[in-house]
Amino acid sequence: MSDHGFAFLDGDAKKEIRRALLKAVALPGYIVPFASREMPVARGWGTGGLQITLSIILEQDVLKVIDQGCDGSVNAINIRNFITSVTKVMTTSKTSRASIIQTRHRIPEHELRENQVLVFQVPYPEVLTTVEPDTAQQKQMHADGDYSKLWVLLYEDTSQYGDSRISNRYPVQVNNHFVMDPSPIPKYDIPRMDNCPALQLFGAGREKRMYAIPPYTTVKPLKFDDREFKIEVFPGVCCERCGARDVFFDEVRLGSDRRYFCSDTEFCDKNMEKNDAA
Amino acid sequence: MSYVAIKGGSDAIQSSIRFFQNSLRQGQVIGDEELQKGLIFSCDRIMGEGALYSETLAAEALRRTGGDLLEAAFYLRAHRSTCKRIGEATQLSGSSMRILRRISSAFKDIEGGQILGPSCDYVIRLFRGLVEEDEGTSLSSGDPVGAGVPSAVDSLRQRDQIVLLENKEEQPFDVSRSFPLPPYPRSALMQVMSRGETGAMLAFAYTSMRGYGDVHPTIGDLRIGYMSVEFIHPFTGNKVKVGDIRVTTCEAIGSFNRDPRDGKLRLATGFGFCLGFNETKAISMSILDMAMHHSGYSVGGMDIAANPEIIIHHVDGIESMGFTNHFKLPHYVTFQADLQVLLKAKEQSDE
Amino acid sequence: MIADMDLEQLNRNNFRNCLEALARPGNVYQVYPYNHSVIMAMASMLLYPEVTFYQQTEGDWNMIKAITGTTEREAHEADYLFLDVPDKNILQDVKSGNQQNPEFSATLICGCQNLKSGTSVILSGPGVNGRRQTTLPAPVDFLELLAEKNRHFPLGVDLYFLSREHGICALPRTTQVDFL
Amino acid sequence: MNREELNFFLQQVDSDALFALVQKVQCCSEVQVIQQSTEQTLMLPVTDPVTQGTFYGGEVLVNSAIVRVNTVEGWAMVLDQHPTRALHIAILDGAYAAEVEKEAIVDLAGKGQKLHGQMNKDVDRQVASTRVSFDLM
Repeated sequence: MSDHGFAFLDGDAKKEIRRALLKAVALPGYIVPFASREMPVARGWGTGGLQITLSIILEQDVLKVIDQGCDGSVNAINIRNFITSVTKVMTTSKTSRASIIQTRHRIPEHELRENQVLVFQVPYPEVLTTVEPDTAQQKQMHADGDYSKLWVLLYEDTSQYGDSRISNRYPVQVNNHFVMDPSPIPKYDIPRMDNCPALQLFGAGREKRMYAIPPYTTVKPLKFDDREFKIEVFPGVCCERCGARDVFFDEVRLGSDRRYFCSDTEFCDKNMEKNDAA
Repeated sequence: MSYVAIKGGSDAIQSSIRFFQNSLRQGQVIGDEELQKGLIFSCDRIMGEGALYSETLAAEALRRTGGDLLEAAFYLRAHRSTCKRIGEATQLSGSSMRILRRISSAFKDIEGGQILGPSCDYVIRLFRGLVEEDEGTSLSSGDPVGAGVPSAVDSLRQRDQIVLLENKEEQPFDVSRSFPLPPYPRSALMQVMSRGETGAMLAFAYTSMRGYGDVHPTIGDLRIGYMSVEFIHPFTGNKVKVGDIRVTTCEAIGSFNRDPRDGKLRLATGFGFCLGFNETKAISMSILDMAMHHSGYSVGGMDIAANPEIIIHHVDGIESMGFTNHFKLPHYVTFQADLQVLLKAKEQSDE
Repeated sequence: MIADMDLEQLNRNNFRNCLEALARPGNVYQVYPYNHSVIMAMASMLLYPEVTFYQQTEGDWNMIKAITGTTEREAHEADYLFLDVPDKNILQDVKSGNQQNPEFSATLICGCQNLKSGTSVILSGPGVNGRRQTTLPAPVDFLELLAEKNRHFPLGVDLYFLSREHGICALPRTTQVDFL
Repeated sequence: MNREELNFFLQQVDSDALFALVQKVQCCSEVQVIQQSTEQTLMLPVTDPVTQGTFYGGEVLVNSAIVRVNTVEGWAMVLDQHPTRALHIAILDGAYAAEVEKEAIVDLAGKGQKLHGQMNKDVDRQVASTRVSFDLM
């Protein structure tokens, strides 16, 4: 074991992250700058999520880490190992048992509950980046509630392609005010952010920003009134392993062969258990 | 007076070189093997940016430069000028690589598998041990990987989901024999980038990832491994294997757009290739390729990385280093002229 | 009850409850005292050299300054204000951020006897599942001024009530307070 | 083993063994150096999957030499800066074609092949151990 303190970060580093977290919760969807510390994993590999998790975690927490919905993915394993090595907390793959879930690109299929915290790893915290790269301009646009450039993008895509071309990181409006980037989750997960009983925290280490969605907060995708928000669907597809339908799937291609499996591996495991019991 | 100045200068130069070499003296005892094997990523950067594959020369360059990678790459570039170019090796292609590492971020499982290979991606960067290592983990055996693994992007290609850009060139351009004029042939840009400086490529690619441009790549297929260099035996006319070289390739997948050929929607891809193991560079190159060869998807934006004029002139480290350092040359004359202009202007404006 | 814990352990436990309180307005969580004081415990958890504070309360503030390295400021400049009671005059003065940087705003930590009695209100907004009836340990005029300060979201102040019984409950600026 | 395989596999054996065999060839036959070992470069054309075209990915340093053994030409091209090795392999290439010490040459190249195979096997085992296994089925 190390001679580093509990949860790696020094006390003042945590206080700085905690300050930003409290502001983020009080300002749903607003991106709060913070002094992001260098972590021993590379920038872009989840250092924002990691800093949040390490700043909120307690000895009694039960941790779940997923990447693309999978507990066993190498990056998830690596991050989980690092967190447990500096905290000795219990880990689980069961969504229902976890008190902190750090995730990359997915929200677990299993419905979240109160007293759970979902920590997202975020590559691009600023929703306006694609339409306005300048930070000062972005701040002004948020202050003015001026999301017209996003609407133009949406309009252009809709008129050319019938729908937005944004496949993930779909812009959402939080609490009818700030528009934010939900992190690269699929559109499938967007409605599941809305009015969620769990606290959702977002960390972008490289960009030195964090933001939050408090529990029971409205989260709506940006869309025209006369258009339906279409999530990914997999018509006729069921998981080859557990038989689930209407969830988000991983596609596996081996040559010309295409197969589908639940992207949320724990959800899949649970279905298997149920199948076995039946 | 001028005689003295020249003599003084030449003595000083000699002494300076001697001083430089003396200060690196301890490095001269480091053997080729230690440098080639132990500092493999330094050697690979040098060979890639020097655009010449020679492990012996890379090691020698490292010793001579005290590990200054750009300066070392410069040695290799310069050495190229002394060698006769005998011809071309037979065509290298990614699928013929004997794979050490191959990953795809696009699909969970792919034909040939996700092979992590030797990688520092999951190293916890701490001097003090943190994560407890599993004791005595023996290497589990698996199916061997070898060569002939198709790119993970090929399955999308087979489904006609990838834009195939028109190949407008009969012969690839060679920027080391003549430099192209705009519009720059694709092969010239690709060659300049595979010789490009890792840091410059990374910085330009990063602008595109971060908002100045709109490339949000998915790594379709990234691999490192060995490729065979083959040549034709002059007396039998048959292919002969000359040796194996280390290379890195990357295929990135971007957003979809209308394919200019038939107006159908397909995904854009970009390609990166470099000598040696250098994933950062190959990924950066694939992103720059995509940014330059597929028109932007964003509204507005200042696409630095999508401008071939910017990329072709600014990623070569040997050139940018040389020019940056040239400012150390005397500029007494031009600066004196600057001062004169300043004085004149002051007379006018400070009245 | 956590006995004999080190300060960082105290801080992280208190922070988590503080975060939960802010995320779920109206819910009461527990704060573990430092030197027998919950206000001191909050100060130890929140303060560090890059932030500033104002206080109008009993306690060993020199000790807090020494262990956190934080600077004391006037009420209108301070990031964190520690008060024995909800004070309307101080609330009037505190900063509520600007449109570009709404986080440049004050956070009030107000002491109270308990969290069970006071003004009856209905809370709604982010963190509240629908509407929630509760009591807040502050007079109506204080809460009216708070509503005024928070009228122009995202500008506003965030507030915690800390009871002598070690309870904490929070009112972020997003919470709508209606009087019964 | 055919003649084209000699060039690569003979690069794998140590230089003393190579030299010993070259001396043997020189004892019983006339060896003439047509082109001394010279440093040259080869362009490396790379297939571009985006266009199916080609671009140059750099150059590789080689040494090659041409000799005549009795009346038959021999040639070799080795990777990197190894002039002597290039000359020696060229002599053995010529000797093989001239049927001089052919058996010993094949034998030595076979040793090189074995060494190379062993090295590859070690690497392949390590590579295979890093395959991510998905519990999908």
